[in-house]
Amino acid sequence: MAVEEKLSFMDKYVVEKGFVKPNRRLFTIRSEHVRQVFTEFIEKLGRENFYLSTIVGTDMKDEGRIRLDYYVVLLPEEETIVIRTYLPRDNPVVDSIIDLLPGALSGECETYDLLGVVFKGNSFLKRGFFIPQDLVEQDRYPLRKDSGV
Amino acid sequence: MGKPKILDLVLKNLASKPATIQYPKEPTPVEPDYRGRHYADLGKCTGCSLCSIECPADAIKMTPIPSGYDVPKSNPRKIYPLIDYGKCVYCYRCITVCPFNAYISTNEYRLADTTMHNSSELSLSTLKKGGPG
Amino acid sequence: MDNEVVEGKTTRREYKVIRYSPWLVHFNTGACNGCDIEVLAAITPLYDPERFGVKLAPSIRHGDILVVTGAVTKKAAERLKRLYDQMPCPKFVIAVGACACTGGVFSKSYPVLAGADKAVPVSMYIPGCPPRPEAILDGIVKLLKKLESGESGDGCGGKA
Amino acid sequence: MAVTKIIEVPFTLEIPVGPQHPALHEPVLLKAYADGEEIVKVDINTGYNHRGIEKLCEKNSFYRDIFIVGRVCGICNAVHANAYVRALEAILDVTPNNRARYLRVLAMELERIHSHMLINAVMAENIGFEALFMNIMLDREKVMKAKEIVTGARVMADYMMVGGVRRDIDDVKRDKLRKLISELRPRVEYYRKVFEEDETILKRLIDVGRLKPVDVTSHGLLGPVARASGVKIDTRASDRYDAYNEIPFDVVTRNEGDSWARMMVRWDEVLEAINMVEYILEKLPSDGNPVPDEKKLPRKFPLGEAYTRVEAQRGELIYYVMSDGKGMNPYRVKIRTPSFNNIINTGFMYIGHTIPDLPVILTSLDPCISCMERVTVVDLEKNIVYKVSLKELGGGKWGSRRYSI
Repeated sequence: MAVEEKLSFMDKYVVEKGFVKPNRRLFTIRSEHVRQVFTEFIEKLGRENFYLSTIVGTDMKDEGRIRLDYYVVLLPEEETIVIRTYLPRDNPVVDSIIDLLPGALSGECETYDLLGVVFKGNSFLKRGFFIPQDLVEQDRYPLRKDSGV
Repeated sequence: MGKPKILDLVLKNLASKPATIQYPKEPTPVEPDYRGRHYADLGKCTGCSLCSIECPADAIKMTPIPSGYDVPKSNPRKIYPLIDYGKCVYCYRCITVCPFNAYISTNEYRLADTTMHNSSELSLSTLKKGGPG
Repeated sequence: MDNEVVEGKTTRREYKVIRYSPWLVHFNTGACNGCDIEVLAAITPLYDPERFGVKLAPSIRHGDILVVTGAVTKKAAERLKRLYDQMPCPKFVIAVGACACTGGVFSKSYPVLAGADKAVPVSMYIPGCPPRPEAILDGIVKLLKKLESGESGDGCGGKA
Repeated sequence: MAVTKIIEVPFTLEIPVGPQHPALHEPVLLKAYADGEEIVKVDINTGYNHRGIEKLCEKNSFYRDIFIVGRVCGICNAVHANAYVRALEAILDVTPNNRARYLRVLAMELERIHSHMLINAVMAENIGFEALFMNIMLDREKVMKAKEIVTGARVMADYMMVGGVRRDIDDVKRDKLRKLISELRPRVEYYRKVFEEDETILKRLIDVGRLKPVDVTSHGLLGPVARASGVKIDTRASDRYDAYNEIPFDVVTRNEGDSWARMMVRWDEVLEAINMVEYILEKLPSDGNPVPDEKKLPRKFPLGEAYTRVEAQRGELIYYVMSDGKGMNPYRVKIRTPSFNNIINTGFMYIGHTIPDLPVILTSLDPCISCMERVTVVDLEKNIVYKVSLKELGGGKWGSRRYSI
């Protein structure tokens, strides 16, 4: 079954469509829909037919917001799609999908520690796992453009 | 518990010639184009400092040529790339990006020492010791 | 073991202790494990360091030479100092690879201390990224020769 | 006075498999909480290896990053450089010629052979099989010599460049390579037979760290770890990048899902890689010079972002490069390495096994800590009610309290 029909359930959430080079489908959704999208992924496609591969957080300093991309690979044809959300830059909060997909743990903990995006519901977030202690005390996030690191 | 599979290999090794290269006595076979120590040939170098910009490890600093060497006219600013062998990662980016192909590369890899060296005496050896600079 | 350490010079007595069996302890302080697999390859039969008595020590308490690889990250620096203090007295440090010598490519990164000499006194530097297994052996052999002639760096940090 | 009550106090022993450990060649701290021999919980504590590479890539130019990115991991550096360079080529819309794409696959497959042989040797060393470790490492030197011939350095193959590769191979080198690879094949087949039939290996590896397919996808595990549990994912087969659409190869999968299956998948992949290298050496196209002129490559990059996937030795490696079109530095470089998922999300696999199994499971996941470098995780332990409540005390909410014997 072609990928479009498979992802037809996403259309009610999608704000904008597009592509990331080379030819990865991009769906932009609002940040409060993240949990519903992934629960529908599990219901419609089933746990063995997709896996969450990466969470990329980017600090868009000029637009004053943080961009969060979830890269999901659909399994039988192994095609990568991108689910993109935007969060306000001053307090970026999104609800975690750790209980739905344990695989998201590594991406969320890293994005929290390096960029400061708080994932509500993820109890394993801890500052300074790998950042040296002096950066933690100064409460600076290295991947932010104004962190002056 | 059957015969351990690896027993025949161990016995074969026991009988055969040792596989060790007697390193300090015999030199080990190194490829002629192995990326080893390299230094700037100041005859061709024009001091354009493109290599020190492109070096990923910032190991190349453009230092003035000391007096006492006659510098070719093609090097007006009288500076040459000084490679700090402790910082260099031997990626040969400087050699491929140098517009005048002014680098001499060897496959010398025995650089261990109690202090870190740089390429000053090697590079300056490519210049003739002429009148005052 | 009273060894006459005269202003930090290791005398022959101290060298005798580890001349025939310098045991290595390998610690990776944030390396890309390129140097680690070369240290591992240097221990295999092809280069066979056991001719010089060089062997991986099972624990730090038996180690004589601490082989440090990697650009020392701040978090690993405390462990490096603790390891250096745990080593028995005639101890030496070999910095293997550009990262351990001066931080190499990562010298400007925020969590990196850029170089093992910022955390522990280093006796021998082996440049290269990564140095060949022969270069690592060459470094160990040169250190042993320096010990024999007695003008290597002090092996005890001034205290007996 | 009769004894009325006996309080049985089983401590959970906290065993730090520390940053410095003969079995681990990289700094990771595994705090294992064990009740007797059985592991109750494992803290995987990293951060010793974090070198802040993503921030460093933003501070350096696009071309300097090719060499920084190659030094993320020494064992899989040609693969990192390849994914990054292909991301730059996607942004610039540059495609290398056929010969360069074949040579790139040659460098990556040689690296896959030496990486898989290394992890099988380290597994043999961890279960105490020194003779096998020494012999595998001895034969691995042939691949290192082959890699030195192709790329000029044994480990750090700075071989990828935007628009092609940095060295060409002539016929003299090609014959040397062919001779080395033909010597290597019988040795690999012999070691594969040893791993298949040796009693000690089978006893230590079978049924250790069993993984079900649904665990693999829900935890996002990749590469040989996933393929050993029957999940058929291989970026070479799906993305068909570089010359993988022309070179015949098949994806190796097994269904047992335990540590032994993972090691056998790696041996089969080495044999696949040897076939591919021989195919490349025969059918290397000669359409022009694969080496681009590094003096004329464009300095400024247009606005754009690219997300490239490559099949590293441990699984799917992802590079996301974004350039804002203004400066000479990338705006954002995201590196997600396979070990990042394979190690951090597998805290649950150690539960129920004994302490000696800990290094076996960790090595079967092929840990590349310098790739992983990221985050601490405490695993989701199943609340198995067992003997006295102290057990949950040790494993559960009071887990961080340290018990000294």
